[in-house]
Amino acid sequence: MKQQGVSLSNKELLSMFEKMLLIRIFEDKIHALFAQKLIPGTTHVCQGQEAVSVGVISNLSKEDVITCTYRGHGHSLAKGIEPKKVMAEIFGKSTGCCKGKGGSMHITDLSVGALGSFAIVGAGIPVAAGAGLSFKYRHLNHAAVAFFGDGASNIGAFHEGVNFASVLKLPVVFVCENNLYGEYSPLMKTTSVPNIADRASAYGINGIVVDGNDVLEVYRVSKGAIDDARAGKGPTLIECKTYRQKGHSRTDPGKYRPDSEVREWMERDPIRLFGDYLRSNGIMDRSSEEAMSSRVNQVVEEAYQFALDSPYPSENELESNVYN
Amino acid sequence: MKQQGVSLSNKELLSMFEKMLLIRIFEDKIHALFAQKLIPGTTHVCQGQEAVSVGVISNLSKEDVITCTYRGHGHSLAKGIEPKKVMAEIFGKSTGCCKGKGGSMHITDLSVGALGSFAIVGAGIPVAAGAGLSFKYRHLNHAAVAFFGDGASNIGAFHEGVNFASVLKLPVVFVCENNLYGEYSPLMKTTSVPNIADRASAYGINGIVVDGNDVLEVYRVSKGAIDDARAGKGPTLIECKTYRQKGHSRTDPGKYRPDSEVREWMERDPIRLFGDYLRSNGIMDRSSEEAMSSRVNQVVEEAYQFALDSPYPSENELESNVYN
Amino acid sequence: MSSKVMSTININYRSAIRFALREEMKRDDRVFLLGEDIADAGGVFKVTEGLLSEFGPSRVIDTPISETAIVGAALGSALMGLTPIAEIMFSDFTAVAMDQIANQVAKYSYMSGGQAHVGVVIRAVSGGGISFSAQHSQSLEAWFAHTPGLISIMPSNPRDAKGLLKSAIRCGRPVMFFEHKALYPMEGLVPESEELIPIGKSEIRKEGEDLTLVGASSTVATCLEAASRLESNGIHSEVIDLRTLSPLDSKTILGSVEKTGRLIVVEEDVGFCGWGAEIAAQAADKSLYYLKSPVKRVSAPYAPIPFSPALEKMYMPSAEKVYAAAKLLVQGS
Amino acid sequence: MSSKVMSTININYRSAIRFALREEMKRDDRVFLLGEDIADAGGVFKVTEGLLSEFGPSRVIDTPISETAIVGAALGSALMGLTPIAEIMFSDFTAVAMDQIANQVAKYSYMSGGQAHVGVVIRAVSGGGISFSAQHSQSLEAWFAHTPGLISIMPSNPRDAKGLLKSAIRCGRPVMFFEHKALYPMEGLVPESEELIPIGKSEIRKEGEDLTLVGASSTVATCLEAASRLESNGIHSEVIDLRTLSPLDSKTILGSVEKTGRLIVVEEDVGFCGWGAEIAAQAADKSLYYLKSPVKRVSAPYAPIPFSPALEKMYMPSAEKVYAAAKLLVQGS
Ligand SMILES: Cc1ncc(C[n+]2csc(CCOP(=O)(O)OP(=O)(O)O)c2C)c(N)n1
Ligand SMILES: Cc1ncc(C[n+]2csc(CCOP(=O)(O)OP(=O)(O)O)c2C)c(N)n1
Ligand SMILES: [Mg+2]
Ligand SMILES: [Mg+2]
Repeated sequence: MKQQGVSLSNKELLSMFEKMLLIRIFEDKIHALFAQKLIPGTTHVCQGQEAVSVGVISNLSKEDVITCTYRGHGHSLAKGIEPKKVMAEIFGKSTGCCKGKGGSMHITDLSVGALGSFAIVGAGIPVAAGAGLSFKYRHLNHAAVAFFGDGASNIGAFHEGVNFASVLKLPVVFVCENNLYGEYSPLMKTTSVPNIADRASAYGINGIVVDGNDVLEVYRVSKGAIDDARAGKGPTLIECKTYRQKGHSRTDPGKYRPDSEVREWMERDPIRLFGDYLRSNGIMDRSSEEAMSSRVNQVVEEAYQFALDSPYPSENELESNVYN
Repeated sequence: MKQQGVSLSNKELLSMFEKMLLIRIFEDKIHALFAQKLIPGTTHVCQGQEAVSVGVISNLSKEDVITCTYRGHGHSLAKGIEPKKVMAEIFGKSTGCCKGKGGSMHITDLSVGALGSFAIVGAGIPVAAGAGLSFKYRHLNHAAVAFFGDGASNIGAFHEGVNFASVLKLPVVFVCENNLYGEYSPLMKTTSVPNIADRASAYGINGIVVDGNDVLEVYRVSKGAIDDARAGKGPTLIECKTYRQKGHSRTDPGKYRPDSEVREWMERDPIRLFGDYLRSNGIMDRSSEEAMSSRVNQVVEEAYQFALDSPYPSENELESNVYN
Repeated sequence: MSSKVMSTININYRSAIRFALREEMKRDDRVFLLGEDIADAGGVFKVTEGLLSEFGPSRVIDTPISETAIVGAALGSALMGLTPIAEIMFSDFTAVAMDQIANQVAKYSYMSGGQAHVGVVIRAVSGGGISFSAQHSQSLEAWFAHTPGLISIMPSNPRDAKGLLKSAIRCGRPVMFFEHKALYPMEGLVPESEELIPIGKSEIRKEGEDLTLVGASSTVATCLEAASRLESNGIHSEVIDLRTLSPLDSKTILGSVEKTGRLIVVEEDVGFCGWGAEIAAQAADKSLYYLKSPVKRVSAPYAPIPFSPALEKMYMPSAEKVYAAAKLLVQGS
Repeated sequence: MSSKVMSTININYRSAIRFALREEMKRDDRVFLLGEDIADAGGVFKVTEGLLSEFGPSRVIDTPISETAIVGAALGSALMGLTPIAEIMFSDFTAVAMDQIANQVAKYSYMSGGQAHVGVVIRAVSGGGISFSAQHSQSLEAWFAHTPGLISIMPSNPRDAKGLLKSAIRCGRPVMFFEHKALYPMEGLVPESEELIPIGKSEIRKEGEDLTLVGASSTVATCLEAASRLESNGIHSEVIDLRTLSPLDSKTILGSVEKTGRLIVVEEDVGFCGWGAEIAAQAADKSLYYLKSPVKRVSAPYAPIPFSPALEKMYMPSAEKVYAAAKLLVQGS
């Protein structure tokens, strides 16, 4: 890991690390709570993929926007939704970012530019293109980022959304998190190309493969693409090679994955890699790390308490918000 | 034009020419009848694109199948639907191949492997993949061919259908007839790549550009792809560069096209090119050409008379065939 | 319709829609159009003709043949505060964008706890009668009416088309605006001054005491024609133009049913599980004790739309069918 | 259900469906399965577990996440004489394949003048009650019932699930087979010997004279629970299990309504323009003079399905709601 072509201050680097830690600890908590049957419905956690959301979103301001998927807690936290609002939403409480009406698969907070978690595979992609269209329309140099999985690159909405953004030269970056699996199916079984980024050429745009567990690489590459988008050069497709450390959803243990594969990827844990980098470059020491860790733990515990203490939505919520 | 790597007997060559002539004269008749308001609904004629349907389909047997689009009279005739059944269908008569229930946009005859004209852009593509799947399933070395337009390559069904066939290695050939326009829009305005064949790489398959007005080239290239399909090597995407000599539909005069463009392409009329080749190589002389031409004219006139003389479907057809 | 004097112009349904688009685009520069062949070509039905030269290519956008992207992009731009008007060339093609329409656009507001006004207007060209076969002639309004979060509007005449489209553009909610292709040439008087026709209000086109005919879009004319023939037979029917299918103006409809005691719903759509069933069901619930005779529906049979003009004619609802049904209801034979 | 002695086994709804698939695949080697994660993983709901090892990868096919391709390929293979059974993991995802389902599969036979038996079975997992939010919990049966050319089946118990799925696979017509996710663990007796339950026939689950309750899929149990509570209050209700939504068994339903004079339709679906409206409308047409009180529908309110368990509970139909509505109908308060 190195800081090639990237100039981030120590403060910024530490803040990125803290974001990744927040996502990890948040997701670990969700995973445990779900296993204890304290969380209703389903959840899709993202441990192991923190470098993607944090690496990309660290390039964005509040005016820039993202769309993500049912596996969207990480992006939502990285984009700045308050952890307690995410947690309360996952519990279906009225204090959640969607008043408990959306849940884990639909985390949304327009006030920070998190346009939504889309639970239909691929559905967020054209929506991000539309947000990009609005920036171009208004001559704003903001960018829209669509996050989605490797499996999503097989669905029509991906094709149409990327092509649309390319034809209209919209300020959109398409970030594919290739975590090697779509649900229980290994990517290679259901996809006709080795790299999702290879599909970029079908739309006349750049496709870039990046190590998705190296947050600095993700930052660097996505910075280039986002800058291009802002500069009116149109979209880019970035493929981040990463790994879903847990199963697909709920309590799936992910037994269909070879042990060796899991082991190898655990060794390349993005937080471990980035932590090593920060420590070995003297940017983070044990005590600052511990302080950070306990701060983050506290944030997550507080979010949990907040969710627990919050009321469920009342009956008048049932038929409200159908239109707005 | 030359017969490179292609070994067709004179009889076969003449039969291909006759097919092209049949399509041309048939479509000219339809165009004229429509202008006279004798044909209900809408029609999409294919003059100028005859080399594609005839070039490709000359490689197919009756057991092989095709899907095509609303611009499907040519493919339907090339695949062997009787002209009078096509004509009667276009008139909405009970003797039509679909008993008058489908019309010009839905010409279908399963008995000759014409699985249908699909009026929703792209919809026939996955259906052809499914036919290919059935051949693989039954260990038959037949092939399925999907014909579609350049504009269709922008829709989700194209992406999903081609990817699906590639992942499952199905015996399907995807033939894009790039006639430079989707309705009234020039291709380059709505599509992000200069060659539709460039999209093949997004599916890990071969993409080939061919002169779609050179029937021998179309024959040769599609023969390779069809042979590959039969041999279990999976799908190919062939892009035939061609031109729609008439407007998009009905009486559209196509005024949005530059005169020079129209002129250039009229000079490269596929029937003229092939006729020149046959004459200059001594395969066809004036008298045999005239005989052929009058034969074809008679077939089309008879088809027209047949359609005129046929009855409309009776009331009991209204609610029959909902299931079969 | 109020009869106070106003200055009007005679224009067709197509122009009325174009006028609404133009006025709203002039009024509010967040309003823009996207769709296939709507800019250079002015639309397959020429509805948007001239708007490109007036508003330029950033506000009248030709798109690839990608209905999913069109609707998805409309949603994304609406979330950022714009008011996109997407054209779906034939409403049958809503099927290729159904996820974006029914799962994304329709549900966004609710799932997000009311965070956004989703001001997406989808203009979709519907209806049969011109031999365009089963994939270019459907009336699919019931699918959308059945999807909470979508407003469905079905104008029957130029004035309504204009006034309702303007309201749709301003309402900040997802709207399916169904334009009937056979009505495009229909002429009618439209006020010269701005008129906003309220969403969710039906209109009584003709008063009567003997029975209630409910139509929408193309079938309003069918009802009126039947009504005038019934009138010569001494049967006085009330004709209601739905205007908005969802939200439904149950009050006006049931009020009329309670007055007349008889109801026939006339829809171009397939009857089975269509919107006529909803109206009949509401009558059977709320107005049962007023009903003097069975509630009838004149709708398309359970079959796709046939191409052949001979069959299509039998397929469509007609004044004759309505007349026959009404006579039977009122006179018992 | 006939009470003649037969040898039965107790299995759940999920296994019953698996048994039907296995038996039909054994019987006819043209029958095959395709869908996402159905082979190696045995399906998200484990319905197809074990079938890969029994029938091999050519007959149990894992596909890309491409519902349009899945349904389109099913159609293509059916035209060539195979019998594909496509799994749509959540019926909400039918929206991304709506064109193939509603415009291609449903209309192929008609548009081609009856050239093919389109033997496509689409298994789709429907329904709410487990906090899967608005895009994984819907009951969209009315969309398909409204689309001529599709059979829609909604089994309420293991025996029906097995016997109806077997009939669906053999019928050579396009079938939407809705499996309710909350019913998968439901146990019940299923005959050991082969049973084909006819498509298009409802079943009277309980007889009664005071009112008719019509349910389908999950709401049959709701109706039965309400019925037993009503029974303790001296109200004898008849409970009809729809089994097949389209074609609808109007004869059985209206026969019951004409006997009891009262009707409540109980659907999990949104009420507005739902299938309950169709049944109510048929009653208001054909059985009007038998009706003693308003026709009621207990259905979902006009809103997407909320995530929060607290709200979802209010959203769903329940025995309590049915009970309350029935008491009001019969006793007037
Ligand atoms: C249209 C659609 N089809 C199927 C699903 C069910 N599904 C949910 S997640 C998933 C796998 C997606 O894989 P990928 O895109 O790689 O994302 P990941 O879960 O790995 O982040 C599937 C098939 C869905 N939500 N939407
Ligand atoms: C999904 C869908 N969207 C739009 C249309 C309307 N439409 C019919 S033909 C056409 C243009 C298609 O262009 P192309 O694929 O190049 O085929 P060509 O007509 O040139 O043969 C369009 C947009 C349609 N039939 N289906
Ligand atoms: Mg993945
Ligand atoms: Mg074209």
